[in-house]
Amino acid sequence: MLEYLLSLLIVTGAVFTFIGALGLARLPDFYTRLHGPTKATTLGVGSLLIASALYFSTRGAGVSLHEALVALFLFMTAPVSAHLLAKAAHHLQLRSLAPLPPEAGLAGREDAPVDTC
Amino acid sequence: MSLPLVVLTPFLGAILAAWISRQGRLYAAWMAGAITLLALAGLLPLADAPFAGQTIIQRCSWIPAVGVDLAFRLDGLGLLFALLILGIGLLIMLYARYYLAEQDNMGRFYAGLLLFMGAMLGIALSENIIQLLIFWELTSLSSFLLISYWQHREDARNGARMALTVTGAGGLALLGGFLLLGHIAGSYDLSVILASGDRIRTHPLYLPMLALVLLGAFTKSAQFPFHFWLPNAMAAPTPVSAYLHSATMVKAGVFLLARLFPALSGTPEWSWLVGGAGLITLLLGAFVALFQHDLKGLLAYSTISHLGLITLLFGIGTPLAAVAGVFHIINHATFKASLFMAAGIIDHETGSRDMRRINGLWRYMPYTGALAIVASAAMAGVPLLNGFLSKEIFFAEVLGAAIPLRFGWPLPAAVTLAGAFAVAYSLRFIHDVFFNGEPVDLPKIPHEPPRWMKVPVEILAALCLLVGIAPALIVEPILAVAVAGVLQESLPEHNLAIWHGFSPALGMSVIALVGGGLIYLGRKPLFAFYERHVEWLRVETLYDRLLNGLFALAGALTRKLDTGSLQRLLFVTILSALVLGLAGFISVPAPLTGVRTRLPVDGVSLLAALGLIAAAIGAVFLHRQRLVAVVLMGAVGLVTALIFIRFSAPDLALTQLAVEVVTVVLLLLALYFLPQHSPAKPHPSPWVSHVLLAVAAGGGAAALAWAVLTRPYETIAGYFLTNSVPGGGGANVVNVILVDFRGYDTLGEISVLALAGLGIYAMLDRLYLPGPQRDAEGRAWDPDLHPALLATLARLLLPLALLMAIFLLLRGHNLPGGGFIAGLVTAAALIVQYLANGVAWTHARLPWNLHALIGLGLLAATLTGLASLTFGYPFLTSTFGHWHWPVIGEFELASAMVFDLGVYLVVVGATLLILIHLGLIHHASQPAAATPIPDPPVRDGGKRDALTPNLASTGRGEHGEAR
Amino acid sequence: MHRLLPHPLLTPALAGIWLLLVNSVTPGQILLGLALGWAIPLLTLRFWPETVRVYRPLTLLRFVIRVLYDILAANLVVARLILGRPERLRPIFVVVPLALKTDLAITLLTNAICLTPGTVSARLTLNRRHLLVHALDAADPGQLAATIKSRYEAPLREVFEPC
Amino acid sequence: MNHLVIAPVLLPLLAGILPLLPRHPTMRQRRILSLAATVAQLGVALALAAEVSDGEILVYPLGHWPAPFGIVLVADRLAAWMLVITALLALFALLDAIRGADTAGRHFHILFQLQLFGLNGAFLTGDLFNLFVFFEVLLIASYGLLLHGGGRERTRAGLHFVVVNLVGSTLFLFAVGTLYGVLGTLNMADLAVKAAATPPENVPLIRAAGLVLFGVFALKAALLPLHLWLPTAYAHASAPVAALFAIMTKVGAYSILRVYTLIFGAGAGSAARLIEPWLLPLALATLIFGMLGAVTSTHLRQQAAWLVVASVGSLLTALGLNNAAGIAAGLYYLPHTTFAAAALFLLADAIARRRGELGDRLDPGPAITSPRLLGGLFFVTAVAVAGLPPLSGFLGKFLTLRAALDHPFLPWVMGAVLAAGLLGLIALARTGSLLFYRALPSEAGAAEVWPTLARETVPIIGLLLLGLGLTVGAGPALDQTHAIATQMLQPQAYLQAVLKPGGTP
Amino acid sequence: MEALMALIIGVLTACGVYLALRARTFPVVLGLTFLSYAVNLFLFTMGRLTIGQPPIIAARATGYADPVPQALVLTAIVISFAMTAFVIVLALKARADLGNDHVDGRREP
Amino acid sequence: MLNIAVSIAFTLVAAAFALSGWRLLAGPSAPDRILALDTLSINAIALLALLGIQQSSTLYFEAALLIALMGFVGTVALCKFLLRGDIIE
Ligand code: NA
Ligand code: NA
Repeated sequence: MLEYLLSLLIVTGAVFTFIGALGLARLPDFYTRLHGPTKATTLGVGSLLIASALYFSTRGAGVSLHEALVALFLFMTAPVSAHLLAKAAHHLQLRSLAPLPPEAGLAGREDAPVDTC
Repeated sequence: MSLPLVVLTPFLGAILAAWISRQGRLYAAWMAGAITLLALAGLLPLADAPFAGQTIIQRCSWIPAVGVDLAFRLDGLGLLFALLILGIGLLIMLYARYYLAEQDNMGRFYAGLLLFMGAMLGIALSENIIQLLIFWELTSLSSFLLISYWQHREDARNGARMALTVTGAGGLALLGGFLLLGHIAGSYDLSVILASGDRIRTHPLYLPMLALVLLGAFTKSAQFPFHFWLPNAMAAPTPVSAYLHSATMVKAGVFLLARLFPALSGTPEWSWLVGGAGLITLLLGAFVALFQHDLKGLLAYSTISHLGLITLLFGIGTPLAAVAGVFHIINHATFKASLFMAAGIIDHETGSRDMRRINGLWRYMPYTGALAIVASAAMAGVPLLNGFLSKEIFFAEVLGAAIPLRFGWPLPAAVTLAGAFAVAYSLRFIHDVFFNGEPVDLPKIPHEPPRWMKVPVEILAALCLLVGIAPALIVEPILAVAVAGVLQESLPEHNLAIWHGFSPALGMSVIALVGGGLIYLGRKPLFAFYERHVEWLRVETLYDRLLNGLFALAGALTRKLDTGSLQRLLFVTILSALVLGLAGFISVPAPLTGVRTRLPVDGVSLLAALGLIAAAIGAVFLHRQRLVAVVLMGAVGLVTALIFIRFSAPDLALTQLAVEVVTVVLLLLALYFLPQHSPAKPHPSPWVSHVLLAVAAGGGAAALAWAVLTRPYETIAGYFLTNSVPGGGGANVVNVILVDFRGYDTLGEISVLALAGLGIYAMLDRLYLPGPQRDAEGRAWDPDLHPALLATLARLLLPLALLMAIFLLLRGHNLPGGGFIAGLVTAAALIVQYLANGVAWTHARLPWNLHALIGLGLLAATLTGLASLTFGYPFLTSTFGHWHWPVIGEFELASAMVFDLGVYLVVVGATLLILIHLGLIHHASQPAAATPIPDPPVRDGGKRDALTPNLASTGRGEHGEAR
Repeated sequence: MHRLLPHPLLTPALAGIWLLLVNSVTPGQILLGLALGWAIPLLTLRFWPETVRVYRPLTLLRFVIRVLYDILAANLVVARLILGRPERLRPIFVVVPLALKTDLAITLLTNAICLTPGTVSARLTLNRRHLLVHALDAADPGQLAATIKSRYEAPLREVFEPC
Repeated sequence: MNHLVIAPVLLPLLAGILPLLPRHPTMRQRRILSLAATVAQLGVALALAAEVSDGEILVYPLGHWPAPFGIVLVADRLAAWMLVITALLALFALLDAIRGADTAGRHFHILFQLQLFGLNGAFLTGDLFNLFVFFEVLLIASYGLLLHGGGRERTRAGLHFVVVNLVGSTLFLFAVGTLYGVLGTLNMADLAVKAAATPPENVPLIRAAGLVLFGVFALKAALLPLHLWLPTAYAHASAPVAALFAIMTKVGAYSILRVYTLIFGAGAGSAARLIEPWLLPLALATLIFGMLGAVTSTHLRQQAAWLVVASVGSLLTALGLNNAAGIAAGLYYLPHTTFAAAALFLLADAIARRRGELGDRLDPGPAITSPRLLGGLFFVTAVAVAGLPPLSGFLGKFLTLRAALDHPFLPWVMGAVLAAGLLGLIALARTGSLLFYRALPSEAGAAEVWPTLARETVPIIGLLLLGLGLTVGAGPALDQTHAIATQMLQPQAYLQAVLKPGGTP
Repeated sequence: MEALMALIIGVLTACGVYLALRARTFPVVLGLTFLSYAVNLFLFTMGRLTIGQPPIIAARATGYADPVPQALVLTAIVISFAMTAFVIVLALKARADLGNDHVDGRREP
Repeated sequence: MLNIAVSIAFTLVAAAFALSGWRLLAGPSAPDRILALDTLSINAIALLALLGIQQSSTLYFEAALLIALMGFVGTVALCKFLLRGDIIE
């Protein structure tokens, strides 16, 4: 039973890792590619780490949860990386399929006073 | 006084003279005279030993291991030379005191003179030939100082350098010769060498040895073709010429011939080489002397000629020839020294040495004239003067030698011709100077010199007469002793008399005298002829060509080799390593592949390997886009870490990962200040050869790795695996090796890291390098200095990373981790702070002084090592123990952990020191850190520029070469 | 109190993380973890001057669970998109006006947006008032912005900025 | 266990660490500390030399781990000899530096002491990889010292020096790695034992590694054609640093002597006498090319640097004869050339500083102040450097040639050595005549204050006096070097001492 | 697997040498980094290749990889890191002092 | 069973590796390459997790943790370089 669960988790993780990379490889522009790795990170590595934790906890040598730490690390850092990458791409004005919002749309509202609470 | 002291006295005197001349310029002269007298007084008491037929040898040990001792020898020959050196030296010093002008530096002159005198005495009185050689070279050095005495004159400088070069070269040859001579004879002591003549003459190395020794002698005694330096040395003050270049130094060469006569002479090689050189020099000197217009030039060439005569005598090699040789050494010293001094007086009084202007001086200085006439008559070989006597024997010996050497008449004819020319130039010296009409616009009206300036000349002229008239009385005793010293045996039957009846030699003398007169009478056409063919006789032009050629060659070779190009340097280095490695490998035949069983390749590894290779090659192809190259390098580093993991090296993987990221950060920091792209065509660089070399190097490395990997081996690893836990108290063997088994390596390693940090800190000190205000595409930088998300995350990340670092540090001894990795994790966490909040913000919050941190780390590691000394164990001996505390439970403490803590501190300190000061360059170079600009309109470069006009200007210059 | 415990939440968190690291729970490790959890915040205080106040812990928990669920769901959606025909994609940019003020809250929001596959927050304006979000495939920009504000921003406001 | 052995390493290390600790010391304190440490090193080195003078070999097992497993320090005659020379040189270089050169940049004394740390460590270690580590220590310290003070030319020279040495270190690692991969050990004595017993199929590998290692040492020693880095680097270092660097090339020479008498010595079976066909010819070529470089130099410092190259040639010629007499001659010549070169560099600086913007360019310039003293010093230094009598350089030349008398290469050796001597004579005569004789009359005849002049010339005079001491005491000195040479050529004692059965713990 | 490792080492060496021979400081630095990767891997493989046997003493370990080369490589990595850092900064200094990033400070043609 | 799952997973992750590697080389833009590198390191973490299970060894945990941390630092530094040039100011 446990073995099935483990196998399932492992394969799922691997599949999503693969799909993430696939997205990176085949999606048309940078912004769309950027979406690939986020799932490689989240569900892919996530389930693999859960599998690992489960595996080692059931090996007798006490519960092993330190995989959670890796996951925590990834969940904290990956979005920031993605955000910065997008920011960089935006700064470099990379070609994008999605129409960028009109100048006024973004820049116009810059100078509005910041209301405090 | 002992011989060493006699030799030492002038050297000490030189120092005294130099020092005392500060008190008053004349003191130097008196001091020098006193010193000479002292040396003389020291020598004379020892003189009766040689007269009693004994040789004094005094030695003190110096380098016994190679048979080189300070050994001094006083026999007849040495005594004669020592007396010449000191006696004539004394006269010269008296003379020079009046000769030198007010502005001349007396101290320097007399110091040099005494230095030379000491060196010369050393030559005369050496028993050990290596020691003799040392003094030999010292005469060259001191004569360099004396010839260049008037340093402001170019001819003086060049003459001095020429003399030093030629005689120095001879000295080097002599070193070679003496080494061989000592090797053959089995000792460097003259007594042994002179006793083993037969062994020397029959030894296979005899000829090379003889050639080298003769090179030394001939250069010193100005024998053809090395004679040219002597006329050029005439730029020296006349007392120097009189002393060095007539009486003493140039005699060192012939002295050497006399000294080694019993050991080297008596072979055809000797006769041909020595006799040949002597004959040519004799003729050449006599001929050229006649045509010199410079008084000293004439004397110089005549000196060359007389030296040739003496050399020829030793070349003839009969005992009686040796007698004549020594005799002529004495005679030449007397008349030539006096002639030089006379020339000096004339120069001194008329202000010129050009015989075309100096005429009819008899009316102005008859007394000097009389002295000069006596001396030059002796030079010409006129009867009743000493020169005549030695020439008589010379002619006789030549006649005697002509038969065994199968010369027939040419040899006597040649020497007679030389004699005739000697008569001719002597005549010229008298007639052209003291008679021959009126002076031609001389600088000053000549008159007799001061009284004491003439005394030395008088003494020498008197000697010429006395010896010439009563040789048996005056010179016989010392000559006998000296010749005994030369031959190392009893004197041959000879008879110094003015009249031997009508002998062929007398006939030759008469012919020479008459012929000389005729030559002088018919000199006009001869001069014309000489003027036309002057060039081919001037060897110094050849010398100049040689020297210039040498300089040109040296320059060309050096420039060819040393282009100052780093690429060249690296190319040569790597190529050499390849050649050496290959040479070593193929020197013994063996298969490349070993017999060890290999691991099968699995898909993942293959893929990763291909990925790494692709990334590496990609980096090479894309290296002009520098950022891309950095990214690819990061990938290579990542895969390398995976390889370490794959092959059971977790610690390596961790280290590799940490190092690689910090390296990337460093590269980016640097890249900001460097062009973003390498120019497409940097310089015409031989990239084909570079590719070939790279491929060869790669092939070599791969082959080597393959050869080793496929071979079985035995290793010391077992010891570490078994002792790690019981001896080192750690399960992670790699870590235990690092902090314990080979902790000393690690101590050096962290010192390197600390030094890198400190060195970089020193390098960046006061380094001004403003960064570009826009990127390579000319785009202004993003105005958002510190993205909010990053800043927030950074706050969270730091505690986490520190926790992780402590974790890695504490467990490193037993599981993957350790001080170095922990340190880099800490550094990385702080780097994130810098990235998120900037250098100023972070630096202000950094609790420690980084230099102190590095220092404390090194200190911790060192003191941990030192602690063991107090228990009598060697440096770096570790200890550990397991403790059991209630609640906390079992835990281990090892001194190695403190060592590791030291490593941790150094790593953190050094890494941050580097990064911070790199970050600060820009800060320092930029007056006001860019203030945040409102979010500019997207997709509109023009407006962006409009927003940042003030930065636009500075941007261009920075990237002039990047675009 | 504040000087001794600058970040009260951080201490237990670090202690817990320590136990995760050493992967064992012994009294000794717990003590060590607490000690570190107390010392490290003090050591790093100057790097994290602001104090964090969580007004509604439960809401935070609910928010976290919601995000995790969204991640799960969105993963499947995006997986289909990636495997499907790329030219069918309808990527868009939307500007989301922000009501959040504190950096931590904004960070959590953007992280949530980035973590859930299909959306990436591309840029935060300097005055922190607008967020530029890129979506992999969305029909209606307005609706996407609305979801973000209601599903993520609102709870975060409750947790960190209740006023 | 004799802790004296570790002292030469620990003294400079601690002296380098202390100034880093909190509450930074003043420059005066730094100087005093540095000077004291250097004097102490000299004392320790002499004591160590006395300890081993009877031929005993002191082995110091670091961490109390026996060889070949732990790292051992080995103090034999050669090591002690090198330590004494280094300490003496360092003392005078430091005396010159504390006149103010040490304030031209940061951390001079730390770099200086840690350079000594690296040097002493390299001389004492008995472990090949540890030798690599200490090479790196002394190299990175030398990078810092070379760049000390900064300046355009210095930076360029530094860049080349650093990069080429990084490549050298890489080669070193390739060689050490191969040796470990084949012989499975790192201790030099153990390597020697294992190398002697290598099965034939592995011989090519250790021969290749051994020769690559030779390439590395040749690079450090500046042996042709790997000498190209030296002239610029030395010519542009600050005076005291250049003086200290006079020992750097000797480290390469030392390593060659150590490794190729011990590991690849006569007893190494099929790996024996590995470098014999390479060393002597290359050394002779280096000698000639170095002198040619000196002849054609346009600057005094550059000429001094080329003379260093030439001296490497002479030194390695002597060692390359590979007989006791030759090695003894080389080891006698080594301190001479080190001190003489150092003196020349210091003197070059003193002269250059007095010639205004002309600096050390070999062109006629204005007469310098205190020409008598400096001219005299130059004359003596030139005599020493050119190997003219009566100074030790001549004796070194004589001893080398004497050792070559029975060598098949005798004609080549004698030809090269004598020709090099002549070239040196020509070069230095030209330089001296240019600098001191062809001086144009200048009004700057201001007499210099005596104390400063003394402090400037004392290090130079001191170094020259050391040379004089080598001349006067040539007998004992040569006996010493002869003892070293015999110890080198009979490595059995070394092997026994290091690998003695039942090692320390 | 051995062949693969040899290949990797060879390629890294070749790339390193080629880049180190470039005329600009930055590629030279990259080249030196690649060279250090190559030599570190080489040194590491001198302990031969072993899979799944890290040299960490454990009860149920079947065998251990040779720890010595690993320790040596660790030292070598640290040293080459220090050296790389130094040469990077030196390249910057050269850029500042020589005005361009040519290794010989030569100006553009 | 588990082994089959693991080997399937290995294949998939390896494929992911290859795809990311291709993007790394193909680019075209710098952010693309950086993203690819970031993905590579995440794949590496997955790989390590699998290795750990396959060899039932916990020794790969620190490596995974470190890759997570260092990968992030690298990505951030590279992005900051693109955005600001001067990455720590
Ligand atoms: Na121990
Ligand atoms: Na020298």
